[in-house]
Amino acid sequence: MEFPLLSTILLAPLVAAFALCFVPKDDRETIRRGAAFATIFMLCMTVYAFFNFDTLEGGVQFVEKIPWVEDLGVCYSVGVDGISMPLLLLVGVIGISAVYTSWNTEKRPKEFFILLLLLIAGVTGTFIAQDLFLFLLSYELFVIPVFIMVLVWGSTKRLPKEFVGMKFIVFLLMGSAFMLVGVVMLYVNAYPAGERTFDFAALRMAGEMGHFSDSFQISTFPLLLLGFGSLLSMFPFHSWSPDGHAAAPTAVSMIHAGILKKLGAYGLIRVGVLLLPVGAKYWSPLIVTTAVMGVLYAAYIVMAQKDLKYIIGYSSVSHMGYILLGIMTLNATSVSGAVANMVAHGMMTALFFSQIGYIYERTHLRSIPELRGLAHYMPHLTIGFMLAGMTSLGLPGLIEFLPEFTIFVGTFGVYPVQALIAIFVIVFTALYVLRLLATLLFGPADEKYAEIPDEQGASMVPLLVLGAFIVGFGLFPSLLMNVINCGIEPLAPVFEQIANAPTMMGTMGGVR
Amino acid sequence: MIDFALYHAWLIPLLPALAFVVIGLGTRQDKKTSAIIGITAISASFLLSLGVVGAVLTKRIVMADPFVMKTVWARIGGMELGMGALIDPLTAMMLVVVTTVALMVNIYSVGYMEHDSGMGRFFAFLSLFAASMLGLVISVNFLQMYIFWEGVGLCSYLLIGFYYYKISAREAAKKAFITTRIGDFGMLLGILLLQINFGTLDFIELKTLVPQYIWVSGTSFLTVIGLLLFIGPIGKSGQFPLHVWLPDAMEGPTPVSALIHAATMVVAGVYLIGRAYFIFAELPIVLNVIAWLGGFTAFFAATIAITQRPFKRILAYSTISQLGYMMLALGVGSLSASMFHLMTHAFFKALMFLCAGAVIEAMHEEADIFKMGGLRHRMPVTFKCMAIGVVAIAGLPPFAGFFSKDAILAAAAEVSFPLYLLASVTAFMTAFYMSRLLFVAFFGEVRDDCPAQETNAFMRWPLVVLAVLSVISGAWGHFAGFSDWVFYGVREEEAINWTIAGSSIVLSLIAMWWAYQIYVVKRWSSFQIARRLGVLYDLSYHAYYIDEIYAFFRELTVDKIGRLSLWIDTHIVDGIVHGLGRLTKGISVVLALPQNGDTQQYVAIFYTGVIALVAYSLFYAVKILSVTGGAF
Amino acid sequence: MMSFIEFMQLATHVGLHHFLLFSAILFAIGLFGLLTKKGLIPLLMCVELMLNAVNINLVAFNHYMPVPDYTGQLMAIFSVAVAASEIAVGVALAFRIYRDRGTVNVDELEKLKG
Amino acid sequence: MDAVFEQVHGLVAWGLAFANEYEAPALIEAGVFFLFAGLALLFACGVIFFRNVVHSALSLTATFICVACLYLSIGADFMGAVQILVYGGAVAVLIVMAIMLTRRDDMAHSNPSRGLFRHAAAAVVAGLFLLGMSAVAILSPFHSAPQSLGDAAPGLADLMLTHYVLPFEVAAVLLLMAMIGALVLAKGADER
Amino acid sequence: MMDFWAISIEIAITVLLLLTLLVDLMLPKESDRRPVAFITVIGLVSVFVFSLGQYHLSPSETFYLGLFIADNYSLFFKQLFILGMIFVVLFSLEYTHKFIRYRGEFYSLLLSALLGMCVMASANDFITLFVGLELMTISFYILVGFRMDKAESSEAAVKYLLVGSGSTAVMLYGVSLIYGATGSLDFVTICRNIHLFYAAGLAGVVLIMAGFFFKLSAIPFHMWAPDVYEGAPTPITALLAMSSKAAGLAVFMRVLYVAFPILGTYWMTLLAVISALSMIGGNIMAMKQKDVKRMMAYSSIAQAGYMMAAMASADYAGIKAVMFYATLYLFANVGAFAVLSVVEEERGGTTHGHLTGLSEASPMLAAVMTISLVSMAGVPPTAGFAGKIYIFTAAVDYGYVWLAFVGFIMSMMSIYYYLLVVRAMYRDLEQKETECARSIAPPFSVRITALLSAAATLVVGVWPDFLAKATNFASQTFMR
Repeated sequence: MEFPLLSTILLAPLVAAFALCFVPKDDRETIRRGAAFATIFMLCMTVYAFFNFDTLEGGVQFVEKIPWVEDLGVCYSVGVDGISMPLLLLVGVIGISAVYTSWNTEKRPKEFFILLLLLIAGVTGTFIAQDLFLFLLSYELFVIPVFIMVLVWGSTKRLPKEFVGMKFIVFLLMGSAFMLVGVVMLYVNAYPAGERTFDFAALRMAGEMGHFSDSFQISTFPLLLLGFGSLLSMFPFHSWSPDGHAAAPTAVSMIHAGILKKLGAYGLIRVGVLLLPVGAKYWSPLIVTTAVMGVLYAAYIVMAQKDLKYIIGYSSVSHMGYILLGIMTLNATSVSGAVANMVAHGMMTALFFSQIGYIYERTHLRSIPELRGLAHYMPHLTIGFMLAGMTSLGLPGLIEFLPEFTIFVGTFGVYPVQALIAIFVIVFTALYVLRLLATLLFGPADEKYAEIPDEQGASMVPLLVLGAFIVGFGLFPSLLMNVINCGIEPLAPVFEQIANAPTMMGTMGGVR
Repeated sequence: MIDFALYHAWLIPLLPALAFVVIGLGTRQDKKTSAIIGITAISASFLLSLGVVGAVLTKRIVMADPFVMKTVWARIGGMELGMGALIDPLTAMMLVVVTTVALMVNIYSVGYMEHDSGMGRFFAFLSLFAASMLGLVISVNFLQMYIFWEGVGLCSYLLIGFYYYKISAREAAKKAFITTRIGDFGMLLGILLLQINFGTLDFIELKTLVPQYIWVSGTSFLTVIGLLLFIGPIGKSGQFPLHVWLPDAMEGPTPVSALIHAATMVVAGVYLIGRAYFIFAELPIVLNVIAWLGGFTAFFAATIAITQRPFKRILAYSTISQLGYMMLALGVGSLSASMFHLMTHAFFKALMFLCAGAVIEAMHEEADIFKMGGLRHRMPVTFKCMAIGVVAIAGLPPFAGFFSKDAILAAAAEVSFPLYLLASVTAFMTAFYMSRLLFVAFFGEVRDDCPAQETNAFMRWPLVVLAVLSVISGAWGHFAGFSDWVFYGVREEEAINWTIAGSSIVLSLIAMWWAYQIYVVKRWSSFQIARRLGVLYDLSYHAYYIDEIYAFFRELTVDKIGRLSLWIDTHIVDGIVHGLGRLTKGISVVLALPQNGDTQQYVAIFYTGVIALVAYSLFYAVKILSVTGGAF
Repeated sequence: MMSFIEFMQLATHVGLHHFLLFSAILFAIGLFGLLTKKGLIPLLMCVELMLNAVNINLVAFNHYMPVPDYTGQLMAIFSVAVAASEIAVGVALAFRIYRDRGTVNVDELEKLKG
Repeated sequence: MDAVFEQVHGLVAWGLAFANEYEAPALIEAGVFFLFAGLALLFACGVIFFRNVVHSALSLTATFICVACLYLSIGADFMGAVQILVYGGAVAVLIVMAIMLTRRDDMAHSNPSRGLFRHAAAAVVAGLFLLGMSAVAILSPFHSAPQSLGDAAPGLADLMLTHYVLPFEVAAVLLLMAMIGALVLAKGADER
Repeated sequence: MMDFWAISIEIAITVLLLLTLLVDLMLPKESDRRPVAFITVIGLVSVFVFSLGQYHLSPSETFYLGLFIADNYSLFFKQLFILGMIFVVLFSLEYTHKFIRYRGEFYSLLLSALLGMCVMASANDFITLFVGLELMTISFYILVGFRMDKAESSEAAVKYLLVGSGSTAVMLYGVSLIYGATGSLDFVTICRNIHLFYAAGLAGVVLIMAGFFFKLSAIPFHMWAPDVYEGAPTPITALLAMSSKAAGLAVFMRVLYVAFPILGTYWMTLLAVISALSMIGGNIMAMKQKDVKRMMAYSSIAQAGYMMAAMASADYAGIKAVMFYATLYLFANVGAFAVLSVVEEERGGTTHGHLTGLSEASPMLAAVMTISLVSMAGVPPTAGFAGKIYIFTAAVDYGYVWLAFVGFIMSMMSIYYYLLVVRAMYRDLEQKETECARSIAPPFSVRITALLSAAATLVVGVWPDFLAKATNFASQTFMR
C-alpha cells in the first residue's frame, strides 16, 4: 500500500487540534506555533501532491479506500482528481495564511486555533472525499467552528455578531436541508436496497445506467442547487454572505470566502452536474440568468458600500456568480474556467481579507472614508491590496484572468446575452476595485496611521504565500490548467450526452 | 548577432521584465542601482531590436510571411493558448520605436527623477511597462496581445498615479484604467467571438481562416467582431468618446507622458488594428467607421487643444488628434501611412513631451504656458528641440511629420474628399496650436520670477537624439522605402503628391504665421478673440464638458443604481430573510400559547387529538365497510 | 329508518352493545369531570371513573367472547391494581401540594408554562 | 291522529309479543342492567355535580358498587368482588382520607368547578368522544353470545400464575414502589 | 415452560432494587447514601456486561408461551436503558446529594422505572406491556415530584399524573376494543385476526397509538412534556427524554409491527402525519424557549417526530434507524443533561442566563454541551447526522419524500435554538456578567460521563459502522 498522503493531509489539522487541547491555555506561543506547524505541513504535503499529480494519467489519484459503514455502502474513500486537486492546494494555501493572519490573536488563542484547525480539516475532507457520505460529513463540519468563532472573535458592525452568526448558520443549513433531501433521493434511487452505495463513481455509474430518470433529475436538481447554491452565495440566496464576512474574524472570512463558497461550487459540479446532468441542463437557463443577475447586482451594491469587508463580501458574491455561470453553462470550456476561477478567486479573496484583517486588527477601522492614504506608511500592505485588487479585476498575468476568460469563451456562444452582461461587469469590477484602492491606499497621508507598523515577519506570510501562488499561476497557468484539464476531460462525454437535452426553454439550438 | 536577435526576440520583452522583478524585489531602495538595471535592460532590448530589424532586412522577412516562434502558454477546456514572437517588418519597426523612445526616456528619467525618493519604483514600473509594450508588439495572437494590452494599461495606471499622494494623480490613474477598461470590454468581446467562431486566436491561422470564412458566410458577422475589436483601440488610443482619460493622464511624471501617453502605449490601439488588418481590410463598414471616427477625433481634439493652457494638456490633445490621424489612415486603407505616422509621431511627440518635462521642471511645476515666456533665452537647447518638434508636427518639409502626414492626406484624398478636408483643417489647426504653444512659452520677454535654467545632461541628450530622429526619420523612412516593407495587400504608391503636399505646407505656414501674429506680434488680442467666440470658446476650453456629462451619467447609472441595489439588498432581500426569521419566531410564540400551564387544558387537547384519531379510524372503518359491504 | 318498536326491541335485548355504550357514557362523564373540576381529589375520582369504564368494557367483552377466556378480566384486574397505585400516588401528591401551597386546586398550578 | 294511533297500537303489540317471546330471566336481566347502569350513571354525575366533595366521594363509592353489581349480573363474580374491595373499599377510603387531610373550613363548597366556557368545551370533547365510541360500538359487528363460565376465580388464578406470572410479579413491584413513592411524597420536605 | 434465563435481566434489576432498599434501610440516617448510588452503578454495570452475553443467533427465547420475548431487539433496548441509567446516576451524584432528600428511595425508584422499561421492551402481549408501562410511568410520576424544595417539582408531577392517567385510560380503552375485536391480548394471536378491520379494531389501534404518542410526547399529545421536563429534577428530565421515550418507542414498534402489521397502511399514514406535526411544532415552539430544560422538552418532541418518521416506513431499515437514533439521542441527552445538572447545581437554574459564560467557566462543559446539541440537530460530524441519514433514507425509500423534506428542513431549522444555547455559553460577557466567568470544576463523575457521551457522539458520527451493525443485528432478528 502506498503512503496515505491524503489521509495524512486530512489528519494533520485534526491531530494538531487534538494536541492543542492539552496545551495550557496561556501558552500562546506554543499554540500558534503548533497550528502553524500543522498548516505548513499540510501545505507542503498538498504542494507535493499537486506536483506529483500525474496529469497524463488523469482520473482519481492518491486513492485510499477502506470500507466504513457497510450497511449504508459508505467507504472511507479519499482521492483527488483534476478538479479537487487544485482546490486541495487552495485549502493548503489559505490554511496557512489564515493561521498567520490570526497570529496575534490575544483572546482565548487556544480555542481559536483549535476551531480554526477543525475548520480547515473539514474543508480538506470535503475536497478529498470520493464518497458522498464522507463529503457531507465534512461539508457541514464548518457549522460549529464558524459559529463560535464569529461569536467570540467576530466583530459587530451593521448587525450584532451574535445575530449574524446565527443567520449565517441557519441560512446555510436551511439550504443544505434541501440538498440533503436531494442526496437521500439520489442515494435511494441509484440502486435497490442492499446494493446501495455513496461512492461517487458508483453513483455516476448508476446515472450512466439510467437509474436516474429524466423527470427525477429535473425534480431533484433544484434541491441540490438550493443547498450548494446558497453556500455558493447564489443570488438571491446570498444574504448570509456579506454579513457573515463582515462579522467574522479575519481567518474565518478568508476561509469562508476562499474555501467555503468553493465548496458549494465544487459540490454543485461533483454532485449536481455530474450525477444529474439532465436536470442541470433543464434548469440551466434560469440559473445562468440568475447568476448573471447576481453578478451585476452585487457589483452594483459594492459601488454603494463603504465597509471594506462588505465590499469584498459583495464582490465575492459577484465573482461567485461568474463561477456559477461557468458551471451551469455546462460545457467543458466553461466548467474548466469555473474550476480554475474557484482557485483564483479563493486566493484573491483570501489575500484581500488577510490585508483587511491586518489593518483592522490594528486600527479597528475598516470603513473606507476612515482609512486613507495607507500607502505612505505601509508599502507591504499596499502591495498586498494592489495585488489582490488587480487580481480581482482580472488583470492578465495574475491568476484570475485566464479562468474568467475561459468562462467567457465557454459561455458566450451558449448564452450570449447573459455573457455580455457578465463581461460588462468587468468594467464595474475595475471601477469599484480602483475606487477602493484609490481611497484606501492613495491620496494625502494621514498622521494617525504613522504609528502603525507595516506588515513584517509573521504577518507577511499570507501576502508572500498567496502572492506567490497568485503571480505564479498567473504567469504559468499551465501548472494549474493541466491539472484541471485532466479533471474536466472525463466530463466531456457527460456534456456531449446532454448537449441536446431539453432545457426549460425547450431544446436549445445552435450550441457549439 | 542578427540570427541571435531574431531567434531570441522573446528576450526583448523579457529583459525589462526581469529588470522589473529585480528592482521590485531587491533594489527598490537604491536609486542608482535601479536606474542602472533599468537602463541596461532596455538598452539590451534596444540592441536586440536593432538586430531584429537587421534580420528582417537581411532575411527579407515580409509582411505576408512573418517569422513566428510560439509556445503553448496554457491549455484549458479545449482551447490552446499560445505565447510567442511574431516578427515581421511592422513588428521590427515597432520594436525599434518602442525601445528607442523607452531608452531615451529611461536616460532622461535619471535626471528628471533624481530628487524623487520613489525613483527605484519608477524604474521598476518603467521596465515593466517596456516589457508589456514589447510583449504586445511581438504578440502572435489576440490573447497575448490582450494580456500585454492590459499589462501596459496597468503600468499606465501605476505611473499616472505615481505621485500617489496627489489626489488628482490618483483620480487620473483611476480614470485612465476604467476608461480603457470599457474599451477592453469591447475588445474582449471581439476576441471571444473570434475564439468561439474560429477556435483560434492566432494571427497566422486567422489570416488563412478569415478569407475562407468570408467566402462562405459573408462579412456581416465579422463586421460585428471588427466593430467590437475596434472598441479596444478607441479606449486605448484615446479616440472619441473614450479619449477623456488621456489629458488627465498628464498627472503622471512627464517622462511617463512622453513614453506611454504619447509615443508608445497609446499607439497600441493603432498597432492592434494594423496587426489585425487582415480582418479589418475586408470589412468596408468597419473601415469607414474607423476612418470617420479617426477623422472626427483628430478634428475634435484639435479644437480643444487650441484653447488649452497647461503645456502638457495641449500636447495631450495633440496626441489624441494625431492618433485620430493614424486611425483615419487605417480607415482609408493605408496601413503604411498610418504606421509611418505612428513612427514619426512617436519620435517628435516624445521629444516634445520631454521638452515639456524639462520646461515644467525648470518652472518648478508650473504648467500654464501663459505663465511662461521667453524661455528660449534660458533654455536654448530645449527650445531648439521643441521648435523641431513643432515644425515636425506641423508638417513642414523636410521634417518627419511632413512625409507621414502627407502620406495620410494623400491616402484620404484618394478615398473620400470630405475626409481629406477634415484632415486638412485639422492639420491647419495643429500647426496653429502647436505654434501657439511654442510662441507663448518660449518667445516674448523673460518674466522676472522665472526660475528656469537649462537642464542637466541626462535630460538634455535624449532631447537631442530625439530631435535628430524627428528631423530625419521622415525623410529616411520615405526614401529608404518604409512602405516597401510595411504595407498590406498590394504595395502602395510612394511618390509624393505635390498638390496635396503643397496645399498642406501652405496651410501650415498660414497657421504658423497667424499664431505668430497673435501671440508674438500681438496684432490681435487673443482674449478678444476668445470673447468673440463666446460659447465656442467655452466649449473648447472645457473640452465640450464631456467629463461633466460622463460624471452625470456615471452618477446616474452607477452610483444611483448602486445605492438603490444596496437598499434593495438590505431592505428587501435581507428583509425577507430576517422577516422569515421573525415570522418563525412569531409562530413559535403563537403555537406555544396553549401551553399556558393549565393541566386540564392539556387534557382537553390530548382528548381532542384522540377524537381526531378516532374520527380517522371511523372514516377508515366506514371506507372498509363500504368496500367490503360489511362482510369480512 | 328503524321504527320505535324495533328500537325498543333492540334496547331491551341486553347485549354487548349495551355495556359498551354504558361504559362509553361513564367514560365521557369521567372525562367531563376531568376537564371541569378544580380540586385535585375530584379529578382523581374522575380518573377512577374513566378507568372503571374501561374495566366494564373489558369484562363485558370477556363475557360475550365466543370462546371461554379470562384474559379480559385479568386485564381488568391489573388495571384495578394500576388504578389503585395511581390514586395512591395522586393522593400523596395532593397532600404535598396542599402543604406546599395551601390549596389542591389544579387551576392554581401555573408556575410552569410557556 | 292515525300515526299516533298506529304507534300506540304497535306498542301494545310489542308488549304482547315481548311477553310471549321472552322468558322472565331475560326480562330480569334487562331490568337489572338498566337499573344498575342507570344508577351508576346517576352517581357518576353526582361525583361531578355535588358541591361537597365528601358527597362526591360517597357518590363515587356508590358508582363503584353499582358497577360491581353489573359485574355480578354478567357472571364476573371475581371482578365484582375485586371492584367492591378495591374500589369501594380501599380507593374510597384513600380518597376520603385525602379529603380529610386537605380539608378546609367550608366543606359546602369544597368541590369547585371551572367556568362556563370550560364546561361547554368539556361537554363538546366528552360528547364527541362518546359519539365516537358509540359509533365504534355500533359499527362493529361483535358476536354477542354470552358465555356462562361459572366461577372465574380458578381460571384467573391459573392464568395469573402461569401465563401472566411475570406481569403479576411486576404488578407487585409496582404496588410496592407506588407505596414507597406515595409515602415519600407525602412526607415531603418537612420531615425533621 | 418458564425460562428464567429470558428474564434474567429483569430479575437482576429487581434484586438490585431490593438491595438498594435494604441498604438504604441499613445505612445510618445521617449517611449521605452514596453507597446506594455506588451499588446501583456497580450493579447496573454488571447487568450491562452480563447482558452483552445474551445476544444470540438462535431463535429468540420466550419466558412463557411467547408472552415475554427476550430477542436481540429487546436486549438492545434494555442495554440502552441500562446504559442511560448508569450515566444518569453517575452524573447526578452531586445533584442528588444537593437537591434530593430521599436519596435511597430515589435510586430504588430509578431502578423500578428501569425494570418497567425492560419489561416493556420484551412485552409481547398487552397485559405485560401495560404493567411494564405503568410501572415505569408511576415511578416517573413519583420521581418527577422528588424535589421537595421546589414547588415546580410537585406541580410537574401532578400535571404528569393527571394527563398521564387520561392517557392510560385511553390506552386501556384501546386495549379493551382490541380485545373485543380479536378476543385476545397476545400480539401474535392478534396479528392473525382479520377482525382488526372492525371499527372496534381500528379505533382500538388509534387509541393505543394515542397512548404511545403521549409517551413519545408527539404533537398533539405533547402538552404535558414541557411543563414536566421543566419542573422535574434534571436527571429525571434526562431519563424522560431518552429512556422513557426509547422504551415507548421500543414497545410501540413491537405493537405496530407484531400485533398490527395487517393494518400497516392504516397506521403508517397516521404516523407520518403525526411525525410531521411533531417535527414542525416541536422545533418551532422550541425557538422561543429561554429555559434549556424546557427547550429540551420541545426538542424531544421533535426528536420523537424524527424517530416516528422512520417508523412510518415499516421495514427493518426503519426499525434500525429508530434504534440507531434512539442510541445516539441517548448519548446526546446524557451530555446535555450532565452539563445542565452541573449548571443547575452551581448556578441554580438552567435558563440561557444561567448558561452564560460557561465557555469560560468550564470550556469542557461548554464543548460537551455544544457537541450534544449539535448532535440533536443532526449536523456532522456528530452522530445525529448519521442518524438522520438512516431515518430519512428509510422514509424516502418508502416513498415519504415529503416527510424527509419536512424532517430535514425542520432539523436544520432546529439548529437555531440549539445555537441559542451555544451562543449563551460562548458570547462575550458584559461588564456586569463577569461573575459568569467564575470557573466551575465539575466533579469527576460528571466529567467522565460528559466526556464519554461526547466522545460516543463524535465516534458514532464519524464511524457509525459499529452501531449500525449492532442495530442491524438487533432489528433483523426482530423482524425474523
